[in-house]
Amino acid sequence: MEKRVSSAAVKLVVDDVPPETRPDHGEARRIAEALLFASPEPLSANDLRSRLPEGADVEAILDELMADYGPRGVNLVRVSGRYTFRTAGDLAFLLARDVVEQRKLSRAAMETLAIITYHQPVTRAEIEEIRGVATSKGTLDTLLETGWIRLRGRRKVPGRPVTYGTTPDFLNHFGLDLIEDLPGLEELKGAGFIEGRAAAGLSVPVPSDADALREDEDPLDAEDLLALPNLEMDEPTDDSDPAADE
Amino acid sequence: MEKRVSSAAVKLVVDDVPPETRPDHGEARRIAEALLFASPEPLSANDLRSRLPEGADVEAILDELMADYGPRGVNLVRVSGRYTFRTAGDLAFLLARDVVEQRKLSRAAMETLAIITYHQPVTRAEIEEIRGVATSKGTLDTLLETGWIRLRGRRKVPGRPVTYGTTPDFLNHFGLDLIEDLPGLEELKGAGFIEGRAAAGLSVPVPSDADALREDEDPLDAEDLLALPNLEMDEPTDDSDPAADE
Amino acid sequence: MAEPLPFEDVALAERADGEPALLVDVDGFEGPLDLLLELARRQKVDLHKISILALAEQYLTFVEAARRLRLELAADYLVMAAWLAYLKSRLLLPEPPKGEEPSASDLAAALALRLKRLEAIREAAKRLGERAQLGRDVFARGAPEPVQIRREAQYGATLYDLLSAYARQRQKHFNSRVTLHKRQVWSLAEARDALERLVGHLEDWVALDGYLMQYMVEPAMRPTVLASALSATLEMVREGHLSVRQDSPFAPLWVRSGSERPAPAEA
Repeated sequence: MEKRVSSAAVKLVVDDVPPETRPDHGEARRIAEALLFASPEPLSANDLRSRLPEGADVEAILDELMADYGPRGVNLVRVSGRYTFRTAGDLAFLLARDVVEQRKLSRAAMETLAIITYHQPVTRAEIEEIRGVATSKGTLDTLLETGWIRLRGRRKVPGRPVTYGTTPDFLNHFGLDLIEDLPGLEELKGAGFIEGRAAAGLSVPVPSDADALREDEDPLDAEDLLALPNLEMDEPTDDSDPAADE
Repeated sequence: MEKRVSSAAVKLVVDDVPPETRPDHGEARRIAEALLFASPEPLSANDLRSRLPEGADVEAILDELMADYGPRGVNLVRVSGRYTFRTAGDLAFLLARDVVEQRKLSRAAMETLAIITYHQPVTRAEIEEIRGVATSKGTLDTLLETGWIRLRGRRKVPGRPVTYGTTPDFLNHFGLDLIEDLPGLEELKGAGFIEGRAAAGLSVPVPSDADALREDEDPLDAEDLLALPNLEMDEPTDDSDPAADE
Repeated sequence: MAEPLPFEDVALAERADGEPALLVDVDGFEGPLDLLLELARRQKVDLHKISILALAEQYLTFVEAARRLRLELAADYLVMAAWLAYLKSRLLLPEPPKGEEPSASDLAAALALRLKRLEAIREAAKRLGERAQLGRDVFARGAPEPVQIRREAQYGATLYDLLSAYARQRQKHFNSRVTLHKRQVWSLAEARDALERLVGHLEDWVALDGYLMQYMVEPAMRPTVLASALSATLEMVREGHLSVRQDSPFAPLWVRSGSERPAPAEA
């Protein structure tokens, strides 16, 4: 850190020498390793860049670290566009003892989550159409509680129903870098089950967890943000339907 | 884990083959790495042994991991007989971000500083006599923290109380060339700091911050210099005095 | 999904009638679409080759059986049954010439698509659930080392602060001494009150000092009592309430009520 050099000097170095052989490359790598290990949250390449000596080749460092940790018990992985260390997936069965009893999602909740994931942005009515059954408020509340789904906006149709989508936490939890990495997405798309339904007439890719609203989405109303957990309360869905899930 | 072998068989292996070359050694090492990484607490060698494939040479694995991580940004360290990953000592600066906070001295601290300034060298008891209230240890600690006051010596009287005085930093901060440049009684009166009525009964000493000790001062004891911040701890002043300053 | 539980005792009776043993626990299903999907699975064929007609018949059989058992079926199961009955009749009749309405085979295809879509999303849900999950299969660092914010205090104070603190402190001390002094003052008002009480029952000359003794128990009070009493005396003499005389300089003062003006009266 004492080695701050002027930007101009760095430029010179960057142009002339391959990154691995630059004198401070090893040090920058150690710093990146330490930052990634220490951070409770995944870090973006930019997060790292701002903490590394000026001119450090962050991409090269990350590639090296990923390759280096690849065969180890701890891997450097990319989730939600950020980098973090995780125990190797193949060791799950050995580490399972450490699991603090997690609440298991009901089948209905898991299905609803999958529909939101693959069809986002999606409204409650659309979820219900696919499942053929009313979705209880409890199911959506449970999912909101996990932090994996969020209210995105309101669809520009009569009734202005809320649209749901997934969060970066969802990607973190399921170890996905991008929403496009969802398992089986290609098959579903190929079978024509994904695109077109939600955004009829709009040829936009589904799913999308991009922060930017779609053309057919309005921002949430002010009171949506205040009353988040109870938002669904007054939507015109018959929750008393005995066929409702759970 | 599928490779569970009987304890007897392991014995044989242990005796014959160096641990690093045993077929599952690498795997056990990966598991140990993952366990140490995921554990919220440092793990003992025995903790690890109970989680590793039977016959794994835990000591060898730990030695290897420590050596392997030695030059990295993250080290495997032993704390109180247990093992845990920690950011390399020389990178500890990454884990702290300095925030400089502008703070204002409390009224009590300001008054104490003023008295030290004018009456130096001065003992705590003398400060209290002038202020008419007990001076808390915290006030003097705060002032020592500012770097504006210092312990000068010990007064040659029973109890050998510490004498306080100002530092060159004090002069810098307050834009004074010499401590003698501080305004005297007449100037204080002229500037309206002291009312004429009160000035009649007051005498303002001429301060001196000379390094040389006065005739009535002894040098500080050796332990004074070691235990600087807590020096005041055992001085016989009643800090619980309800009249003590805030 | 809960395994479909055959109503065993009933199933025997049903079988006697030669009907398919497809009695299932309605509670295990999440709506008519779910039931249809399960029935389709039982055809043990690819969903693409599913016979919607056969499926419709099985569904209707199920609903019929449930009705016979007086099971209360939710409305949407019955709506689906009515629709399937309609579809079945359309499928069995010769196709009418192309009209406005969708053909029976279109309707059947749409239903098949819905089933396939539900099946697909179920598969997706399953695969999602099987993914390595954080905190269940893979783990983040157990003891992260978050960045500590180290606050360094930088004290600011001006010479003005310093000087005013000093002056404030020293004056406070000085003023407190003055206040103490004040308590030792016998005010003119107090002196006058005392003298008026004295004058009230004074018949003859009285030595003022003697009368004032009671106010001078504390030696410190002596100067102020004497001074105030003299001032008050002179004031009362001027007003004509009191007469005063002194036999010689520094001799005791004598007072008497009334406005008599004798010769010597100065102190």
